[in-house]
Amino acid sequence: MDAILLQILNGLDKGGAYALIALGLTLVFGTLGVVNFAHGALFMLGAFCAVTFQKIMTFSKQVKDESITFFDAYKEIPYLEIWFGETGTMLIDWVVPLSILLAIPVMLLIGLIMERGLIQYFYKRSHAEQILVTFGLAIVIQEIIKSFFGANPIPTPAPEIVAGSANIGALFGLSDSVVYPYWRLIYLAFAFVVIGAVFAFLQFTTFGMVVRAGMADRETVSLLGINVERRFTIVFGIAAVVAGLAGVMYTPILPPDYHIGMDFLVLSFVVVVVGGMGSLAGAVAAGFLLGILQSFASMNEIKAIFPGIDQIIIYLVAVVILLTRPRGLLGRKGVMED
Amino acid sequence: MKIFKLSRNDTILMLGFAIAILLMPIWLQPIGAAYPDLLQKFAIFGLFAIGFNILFGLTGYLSFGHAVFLGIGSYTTVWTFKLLSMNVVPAVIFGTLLAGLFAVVIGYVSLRRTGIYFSILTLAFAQMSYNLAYSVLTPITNGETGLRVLRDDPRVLDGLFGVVQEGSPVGNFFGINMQGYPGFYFCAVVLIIGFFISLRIFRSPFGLKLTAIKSNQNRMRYTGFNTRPYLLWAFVISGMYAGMAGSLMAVTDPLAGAERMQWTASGEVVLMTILGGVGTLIGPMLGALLIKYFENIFSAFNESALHDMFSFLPSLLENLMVTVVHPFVGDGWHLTLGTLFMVIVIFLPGGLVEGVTRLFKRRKSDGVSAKNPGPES
Amino acid sequence: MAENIVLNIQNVDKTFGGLQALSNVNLQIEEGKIHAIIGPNGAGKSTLLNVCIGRLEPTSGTVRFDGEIITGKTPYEINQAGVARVFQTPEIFPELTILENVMIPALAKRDGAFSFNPFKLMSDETDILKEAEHVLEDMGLIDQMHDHSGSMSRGDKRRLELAMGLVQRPRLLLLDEPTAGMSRADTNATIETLIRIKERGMTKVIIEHDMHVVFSLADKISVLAQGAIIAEGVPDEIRGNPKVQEAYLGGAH
Amino acid sequence: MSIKVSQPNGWTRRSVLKTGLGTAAMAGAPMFFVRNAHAFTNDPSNGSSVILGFNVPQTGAYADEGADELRAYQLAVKHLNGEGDGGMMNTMKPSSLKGNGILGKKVEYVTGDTQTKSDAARASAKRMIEKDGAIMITGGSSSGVAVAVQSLCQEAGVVFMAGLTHSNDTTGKDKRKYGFRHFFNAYMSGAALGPVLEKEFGNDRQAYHLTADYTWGWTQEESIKNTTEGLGWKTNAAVRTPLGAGDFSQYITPVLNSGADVLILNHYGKDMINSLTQSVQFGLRDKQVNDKDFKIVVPLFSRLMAQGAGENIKGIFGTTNWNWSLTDEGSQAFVKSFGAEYGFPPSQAAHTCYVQTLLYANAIEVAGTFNPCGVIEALEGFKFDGMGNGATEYRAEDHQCFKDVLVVRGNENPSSQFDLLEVVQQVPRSQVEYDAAIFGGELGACA
Repeated sequence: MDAILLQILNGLDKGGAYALIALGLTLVFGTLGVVNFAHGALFMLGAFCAVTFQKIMTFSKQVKDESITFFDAYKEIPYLEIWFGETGTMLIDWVVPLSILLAIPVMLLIGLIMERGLIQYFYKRSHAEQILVTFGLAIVIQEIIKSFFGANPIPTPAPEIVAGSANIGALFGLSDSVVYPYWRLIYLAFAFVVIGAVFAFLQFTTFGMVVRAGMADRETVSLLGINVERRFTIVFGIAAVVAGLAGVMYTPILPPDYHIGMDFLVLSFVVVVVGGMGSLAGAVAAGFLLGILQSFASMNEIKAIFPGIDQIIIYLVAVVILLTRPRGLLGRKGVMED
Repeated sequence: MKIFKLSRNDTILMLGFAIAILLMPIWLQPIGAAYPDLLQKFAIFGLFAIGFNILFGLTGYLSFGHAVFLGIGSYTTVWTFKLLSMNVVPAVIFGTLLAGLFAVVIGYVSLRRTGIYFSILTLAFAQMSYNLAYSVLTPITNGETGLRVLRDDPRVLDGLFGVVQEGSPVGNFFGINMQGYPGFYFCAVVLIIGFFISLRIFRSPFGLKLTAIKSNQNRMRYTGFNTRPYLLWAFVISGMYAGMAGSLMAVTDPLAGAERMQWTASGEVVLMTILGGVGTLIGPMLGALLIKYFENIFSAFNESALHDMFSFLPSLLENLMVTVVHPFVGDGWHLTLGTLFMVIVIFLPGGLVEGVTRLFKRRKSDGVSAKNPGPES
Repeated sequence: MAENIVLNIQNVDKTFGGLQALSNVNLQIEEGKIHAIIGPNGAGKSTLLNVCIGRLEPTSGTVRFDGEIITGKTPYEINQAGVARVFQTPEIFPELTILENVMIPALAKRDGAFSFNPFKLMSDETDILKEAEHVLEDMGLIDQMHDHSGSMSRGDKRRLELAMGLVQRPRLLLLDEPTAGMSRADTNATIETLIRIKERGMTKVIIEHDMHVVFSLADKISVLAQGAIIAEGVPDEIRGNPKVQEAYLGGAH
Repeated sequence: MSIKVSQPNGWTRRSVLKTGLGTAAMAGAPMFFVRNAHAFTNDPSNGSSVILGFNVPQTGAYADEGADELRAYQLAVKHLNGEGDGGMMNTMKPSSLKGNGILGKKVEYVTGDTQTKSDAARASAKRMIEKDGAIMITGGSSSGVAVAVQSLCQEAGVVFMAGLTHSNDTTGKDKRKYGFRHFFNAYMSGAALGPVLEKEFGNDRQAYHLTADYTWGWTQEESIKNTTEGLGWKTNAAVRTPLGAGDFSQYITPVLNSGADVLILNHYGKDMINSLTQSVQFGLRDKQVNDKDFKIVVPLFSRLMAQGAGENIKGIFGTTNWNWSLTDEGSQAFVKSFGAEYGFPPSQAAHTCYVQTLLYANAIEVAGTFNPCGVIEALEGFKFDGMGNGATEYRAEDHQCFKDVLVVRGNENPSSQFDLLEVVQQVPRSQVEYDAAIFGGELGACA
């Protein structure tokens, strides 16, 4: 029972991550119709916002380490600690949550630049060309990050206070062994908040209404004299911010490296398509569905019956869903079907 | 013979292609690409891309899992080497056929959907195959290490005909070892045949119908065509090309690894095709040349090689050039590749062939319309 | 009489959700005639055509072509049986040349629903080429036949549509407003073409708004209003039918 | 545009002449490598230089490791050519190296990217052999790649000096006459860890394995299991995890309720960084089970992994081939030389690659010929010291180096950013030795 409860939590947590990554992609891919292979790179850039912020915050005074004689080695003492003492240490400790503040404007800017500088010229080009140009862009972004930060993962821990695990079992009067890391719970809550915010934005604001209308029928909305293009630029910016935030918040769970975006790229496309093209709710639903199924498929009891099922479950589910539902879970007709 | 018939322009194209491929060891010498392994890779990936283009270029169905057939072709070939004979003929035939068989199954299922849904289905099949081959199917695939030919494999046919293998077993074509240059020429001949078949398909009513399906599949149905079998045939043919390419990889180097089926490998052939020009005849070959060249040559530059290269310059300039070029070569070769993708697609819409054709046409604005029915070369 | 009925629509109903698009439609199309279906917007004309070509399945009732039930068959089976359709909004192959656009349906006629012939050459298909050129000649498109069809004018696209239908020489050709969007001159030319090929014995069903076209072509006219046939007869009968006038002109007159 | 000035020589040239336009009557003759007693692949005797091929991952997850290997190789080349301070050339005993290249010929090198993929690694190695005329290939940072390249080198008649490869298979069932491994292996990790685990954790333990689901993971799991079960530990479960799973939570939560009190992570690289980080997040490092402190063991450590895992590495036990903090003469000379060149200490991957290069060069000097058969003979059974791991022997039966193994622990109080691992024990070579026959395999012959 505990095991199942924990797997549900794992599933939700994974699902939250998948949904968050897929959300931005489906905004761009499912609705603007741009096959954006650079979406993973946006996720990665978000994660590196946290890394960069950490580097800035821990900018250190170098004190020569006399104990090492083979070469010049330095101990590093962050200036923040030198200047502010305890407060400085705390600020460094809180670097991941704080870097959200940095990530929002930075990612928005990156999104806008990307759309205005490149993507806008590709709305009318073939999907094949969109793939090539965004894939090229993704590689270039990756390589730039690699040249600055190396290829090795960089530890970006959560604040000390939430680094451990919450004893949920005790909280709900269940067994003591139901513990779950605070940060993963925070991530889940964060995912819900961001997803909710994006939905609310599209549902309840005039801007969102126009965007939704534009997604459904771009031509008509343009004929109404509304500048859809400009709104789409902003949608792209929002997608970049969502992807970036997903990246920032994921860093304590997965120490980021330059390749982390590529690792998530295929998965995020699968989630979006299983959810159904052009459907935000579908992408979110598919994210959680795949997350939970993946967690359960990894249980020893299941693996004993189907060896290796955890290796393929995501793709197996994708095949089953796409064969039983022609447009994924909640896809709209005619979007990216040709 | 009727089966070899081609229009005059196509005959020139075909001859030009064959000569260019066969003479690669000569004209690639100045750019440092004329060594057997890379030449083999050019031919093999050219074949892969040309086959992929029959599906993607003609029907517009973008498969994101074609590497699975590459893998199946390789594994089957190595198994044929192990069980039957080191002769490459049965190995290539089996590899191609089994890939075709898998293509029938995967194609039949995936073609029930169109557009991105189709792409994700093919991707899913390939990723499942890759993941399983890497882990639980290790008894068949030898997992991470890759399936290899061993000296004490049974090789029933070789035993029957008394062929004795000395040293490490190497694929042979009736006694000619398929490594080094003979291996390249074998691949080159297969490639040229593959190109010829592709050319004929492009020029056939079958090809025209496939193009029409790409253009407007619904209309094809109301025009009286059952489009599904057409698509399936295109899928299977291109799957067999991939299987054959996989076979050739194992022929020239008797090892089959699971990575060959990973999505990055499927993505590579997509990129090759788009880079060269989707739906053009020689575009995919050019794309394959370009990507493989960058992968093998640009990654090999290191700082000392760069200094050698620029040593004719004054030392200040030499150092400057090395500093400028260095990020793009060696461990930075991906950067060059990414930049190349972007530059080509931005400045040459439609890929290399189409982009250059357009530029050419714009210059002499009185473009003569194609006399040949069927897509342009 | 029964033996020369090509298309026999019997008791066809079609509902979309709660909306009754066709109610108990009965229609017999005679061999070799031009049969026009007219009616106000939303009367169900296009729905009826879509039922005939297999795009839609009727809620109840049957459609027989040449005595055989074709309801439930796939669009390509119906086409191969001998029913071709000319679409109202041009449904061409925009990436192909005009000539190729016409050769495709000709190939369908000759090769059937599927044939695997990757080693034939298009350049050897002289018969198909001749047929296509002949039809293009008829439609006045022969001079530009090597141009890409995607960049044609809308009127030319309509003529290409017609050519694609005609090249198959179907037993029954369904034309959905063949002259919509054409200039007066083009319309007249099209009428002439249709009259000219009438003698070849092809049965046609025409949906048309343009009364000039209808009355210059049709042997027989059926009037559809609110999903039901309200009148049927030769042009002169229909012209004087008060029910038709009411349905068409509504309360305005 | 060409990279290497050297002419393709040896069999490549001959092949061109013989088969250049596909005309030669070649039936019967072994074509790939035209060798006989006096001719061998890429014989440098007639040139002024000898070319080594450094085949390391430059892209992908192990790019940093590859970069460090490359630094070590470049340093080794410098030292061999008599530049720099000579590094371990001064401490190696016995040494026939003279600091004037190899057999008086200047050492040059070519580089390539393995991408940590067998296909790419073999393609790169082939380029070095076919085009650049490399006489030896070395490098790599995964066992799959090492095994793939090693068998290629066997076919090509070129010596392969393995870089970082830890699987038992490399010198076990996939060993080759032309392949040599200085790095230790999973079996030795297990054997070295055993006594330390017993001393630290006792005999009554339950181990839970998370194992990367591919050949290296399996061999390590098996080796560690054998050791721990020999100590009287029970194996609670051994769960396979997909390579590159990223998030391991679904494999970690079952550990919480399993009753196990030791978690063994048979992961390497990114997988290890992620699984360790996440295990610690799930509170496993601070947990109490069966009235004992829960423990995590990572059998194979590297400094780069420790860097990636950050704080989470503290107190975690594992093994490494070598660590820069060793104080023997050889290690000090190498660290000093490397540190002076690059500003930071070398990793264990750098160490093994540096040593391999020197050993190869030395073997040529001993043999007095570039002929691989002679070189192999000189390497087989070669005993040496002063290279950082104490007295070492290249065992002739399987081409595996036998030397001391380091059991390390994540440093609780690192004094610098490089001081991540603390050496708990230098397990003597005698304790990790095994019979070469247990892993099977066949070296084959030198043709």
